[in-house]
Amino acid sequence: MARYGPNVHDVLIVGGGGAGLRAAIAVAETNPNLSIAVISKVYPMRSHTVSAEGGAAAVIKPDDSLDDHAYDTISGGDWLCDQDAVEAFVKEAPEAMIRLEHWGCPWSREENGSIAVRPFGGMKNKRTWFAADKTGFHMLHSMFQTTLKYDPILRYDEYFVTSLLVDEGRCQGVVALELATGKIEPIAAKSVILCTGGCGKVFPFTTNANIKTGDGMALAYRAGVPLKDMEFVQYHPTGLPFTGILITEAARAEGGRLLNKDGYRYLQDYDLGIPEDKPVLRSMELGPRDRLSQAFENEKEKGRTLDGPYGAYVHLDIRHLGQEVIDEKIPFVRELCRKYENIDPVHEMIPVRPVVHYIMGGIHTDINGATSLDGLFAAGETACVSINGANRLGSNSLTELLVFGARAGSAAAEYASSQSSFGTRLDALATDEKKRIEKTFFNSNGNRSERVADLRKKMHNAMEQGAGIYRTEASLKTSGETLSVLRERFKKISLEDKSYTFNTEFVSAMELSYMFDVAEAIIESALKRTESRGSHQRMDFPERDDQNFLTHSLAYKTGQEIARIEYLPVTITRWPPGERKYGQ
Amino acid sequence: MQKKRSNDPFWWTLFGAGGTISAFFIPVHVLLFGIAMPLGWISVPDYETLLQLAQHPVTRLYIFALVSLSLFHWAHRFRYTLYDGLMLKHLEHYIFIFCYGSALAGTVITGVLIWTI
Amino acid sequence: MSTRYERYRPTSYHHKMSIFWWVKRKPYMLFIIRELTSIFVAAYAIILIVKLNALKQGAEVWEALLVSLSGPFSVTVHIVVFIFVLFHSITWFKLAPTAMVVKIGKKKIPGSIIIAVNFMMWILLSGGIVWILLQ
Amino acid sequence: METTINLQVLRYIPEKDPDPFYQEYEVPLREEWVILDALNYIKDQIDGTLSYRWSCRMGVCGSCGMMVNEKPILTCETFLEKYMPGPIRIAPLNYFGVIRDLVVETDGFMEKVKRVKPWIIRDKEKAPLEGEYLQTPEELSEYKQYSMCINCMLCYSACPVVGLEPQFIGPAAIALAQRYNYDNRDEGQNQRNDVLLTDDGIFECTLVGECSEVCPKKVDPAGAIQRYKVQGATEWWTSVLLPFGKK
Ligand SMILES: Cc1cc2nc3c(=O)[nH]c(=O)nc-3n(C[C@H](O)[C@H](O)[C@H](O)COP(=O)(O)OP(=O)(O)OC[C@H]3O[C@@H](n4cnc5c(N)ncnc54)[C@H](O)[C@@H]3O)c2cc1C
Ligand code: SF4
Ligand code: F3S
Ligand code: FES
Repeated sequence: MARYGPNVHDVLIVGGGGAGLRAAIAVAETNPNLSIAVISKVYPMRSHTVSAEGGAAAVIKPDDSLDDHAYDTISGGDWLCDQDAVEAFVKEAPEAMIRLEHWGCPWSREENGSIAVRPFGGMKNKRTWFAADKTGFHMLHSMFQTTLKYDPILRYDEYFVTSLLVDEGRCQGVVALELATGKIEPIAAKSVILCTGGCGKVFPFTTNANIKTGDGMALAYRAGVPLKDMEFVQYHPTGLPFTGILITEAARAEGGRLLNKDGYRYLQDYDLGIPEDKPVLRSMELGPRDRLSQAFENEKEKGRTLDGPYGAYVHLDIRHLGQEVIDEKIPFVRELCRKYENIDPVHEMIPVRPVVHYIMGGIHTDINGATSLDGLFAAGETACVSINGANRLGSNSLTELLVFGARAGSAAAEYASSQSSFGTRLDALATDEKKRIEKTFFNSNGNRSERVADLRKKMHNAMEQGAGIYRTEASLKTSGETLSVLRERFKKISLEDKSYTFNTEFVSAMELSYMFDVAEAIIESALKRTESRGSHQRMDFPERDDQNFLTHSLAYKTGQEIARIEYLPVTITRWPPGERKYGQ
Repeated sequence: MQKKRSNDPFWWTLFGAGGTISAFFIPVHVLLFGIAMPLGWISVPDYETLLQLAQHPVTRLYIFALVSLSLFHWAHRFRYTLYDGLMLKHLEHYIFIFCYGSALAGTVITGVLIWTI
Repeated sequence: MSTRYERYRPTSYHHKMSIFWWVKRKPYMLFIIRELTSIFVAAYAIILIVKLNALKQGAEVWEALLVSLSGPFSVTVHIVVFIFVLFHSITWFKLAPTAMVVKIGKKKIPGSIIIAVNFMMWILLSGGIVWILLQ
Repeated sequence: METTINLQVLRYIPEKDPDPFYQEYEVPLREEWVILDALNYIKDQIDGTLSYRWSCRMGVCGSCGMMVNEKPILTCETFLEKYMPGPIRIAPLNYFGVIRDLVVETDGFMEKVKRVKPWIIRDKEKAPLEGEYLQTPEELSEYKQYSMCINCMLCYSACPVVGLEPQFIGPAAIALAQRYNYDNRDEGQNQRNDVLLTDDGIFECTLVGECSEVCPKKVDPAGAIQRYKVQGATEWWTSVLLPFGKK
């Protein structure tokens, strides 16, 4: 909107995924007079939300209850969730989902035309809404198409944010690079919402898309905002070897079985219940993701997994479901297996292994998405409002985008309305940033020789070896040291590509620098948490320790190499910590 | 700024009708009258029979529809072939008049012939 | 506060389409041939007009036309026309289901059935014409 | 020695050379590699200056479309082996302006998508608390196929009319319009007709049909357009024959 002239807005949203678009609509609905901008390094419909398959959870059926949803979430999260946030989340989830239905999302239906739901791992009742097995795709496209009808929402497509503009103690916009032209410019706003998604790409083997490099986390972290609970990285138990393509949990929800090399349903050996023919909620294959991935690791130790060119794997068997169910409920699973593994799951078993999937941690926010920096908000996978605790319950994330995207949107709109002016140093800050980029990346003198791909590969190895499903003090320390060495080497980065037009090598280099920050926070937080909880499993501290660690870890960026870790108590309202029981 | 709706639906309807009727009937016509009869594979009906047949109201309607719609089928398709295949979009108006004009002329001639036969 | 410094304003490259674009790929070639069948459809419509005219002029004119139509030139032309209109019919019926969605009850009829029905009708109608003429 | 395959990749770097040229690379031929893996190999190991878009690597984000041996495909789901023994010629998508190497301009396409009003239009909207709109599985199946479009633009690159008539609104956008027209929750068809029954709309399409052939998600835009033509024609005749019946 021309009210301010170009590049000046009321609310600026970084990220055009599910969270970002939902936030944008929320701002437009809160106050239609605000100028809203969405910046995204890819066209919004390319955002990673598009890959989500299985579904989104919200209570809608009469035999379900908000308390059950809250309990499943909290126990799934090994009691590290903030329960006030979870309560708000489960309460607002159904309305958020119905809204999306009104915006045209093609949810799968019951015969009578009402919403159909399916079970998901770790749930007492069926409550996962789905659009076949392309839920994220349909949600993202419905939302993107809906944003097109709001005139106040402007887009900066294929702009890459390189830093936040912080002046007078408030976040007042970003500096961004227009990929097509190489133009680096400030984009000012009275409030900024980071919705930049996760950071799976710090690991080598992940379901995450190429763009999930934790940019927003690093941006906030560099601006002094703490990252919360970064040690909690979720492995999904069923990814395709080599590609890491996800085989959705819905495959197990519909009745898929995990078999080791002897064709044995090994999960029964890991306190996950007894095998039944039909899928049983919160049992066996429908246990939580952390436990299933850990069971795989143990099977591997015992030599009961199969060996392939890309490491150990087990089988996911859905043959008994029959072609009709597969084509109706999980057609994408079949499509992916045929395309990428050249097998037809109607007749063959699917090779799978655990794969890095999601990060529970993220930018520390309150229940409205506000961070500790005035004017800066965050939502979606990049944020941590703490509903996911130590292990996210499958299908809570998509709903989280809606509920907390909307909350952050309204909060940011309100904040923007309360501000009347901009700081005076924004242009100067942007010029500094431009100089920094010029110096770090486009400077050809000196003995620069480090390549992005090399450093990235080394970082991947360090993260996989040091911060995988099972961790020890030694493994984490070694990885931490490798990271320091790599960061040092990064200072000598050299780009072959000196062009200003769509320079993807530069973008990869920036992303790598973001990933170093995120990796550092993960390693440090994991090192300091001397207990095992949810997805964070320490071989040297195998027990959960509520005495000392019923707390969130907060990683702060310091001048030095190593993050400073502080702790914040978990909010408990109605569900005192208990044992996580599955298979009953 | 809203654009005007185009009249193409009208021409397209004629094109479609012509395409269908010609697809069903023209091959057999060509085969019988153009190939089989001249080569003597089958005998040619004599003049009187044919004339009688042609004067039957159903045949009149059939011939009229077949000829006219086939021409409009051509007109529409050929118009776009000239636009796209030969990249003559800049001659749009002439092409338009030439194509549908010819079809219209053919239709009128056929109408007169059929009426007076 | 707009500071749009333009270091370099790149120009995007636009490929010019060749007038022979349709020779590049087989499907395009087939498409152009399909479109050109319309010329042969029209040609036959004109032949029909000529015949009608002859029929109207009387038996003599008609006979004369028949003679000239049985010459090798005319037969060759008709064979060419025949090939093209055949191509027209086949492509036309094959495309029929793209525009039509036919349902029986709640089930969509698959396109292949619609095509098959079209082909059957085609044979029946052609047979009908043959029958009328050979009466 | 590992077997390799030859890739001829179109390069365009406007600052350097006003004309595009083909550059050759030799990459390992691995059974499990798709074309995109080969490009990533080039980018990481041979030539860091090559630019192209990609993200999901699972055929759903729609960013990695390119012309491979003259045919538009998604490079993340097409195996190298298919092109044995090579060479493989890789170029940016046809009929879009090339920004750099394999990266094309997308703005025009995005504008067309917006122009067909791809959102639910209703006279009266229901409040969320009143619950969901009902939609039976059959009603869903009416438009489901058209909702599968990933905006990969392959169909635009396959359609010569798009090349000849840059104004033509194009296959995916029309399929998207149909996706909403056939949704029983929507009442906006008349507004979309205003956009699509014009000169840039559906009647530009001469049913080349390649759009549907190359579509990786079987959206069948050609079918969507044909069905729209039938609707358009019906609409036209009703408005002529029943001039007063139209609202
Ligand atoms: C394969 C897969 C399947 C999944 N399935 C499910 C499921 O079934 N159910 C469920 O609940 N969850 C699922 N998830 C998790 C869920 O999809 C994600 O957590 C969620 O989509 C994240 O959405 P987002 O809006 O936070 O971020 P994203 O959708 O990742 O969007 C991030 C946005 O930020 C932009 N951006 C990032 N960095 C920058 C920068 N520097 N400058 C400018 N823009 C930037 C990007 O362009 C993008 O638009 C799945 C995840 C994966 C990987
Ligand atoms: S219709 Fe098919 S080819 Fe065209 S953009 Fe959509 S998915 Fe791609
Ligand atoms: S290729 Fe083009 S001409 Fe029509 S059928 Fe498809 S849009
Ligand atoms: S990379 Fe997403 S579609 Fe190919």
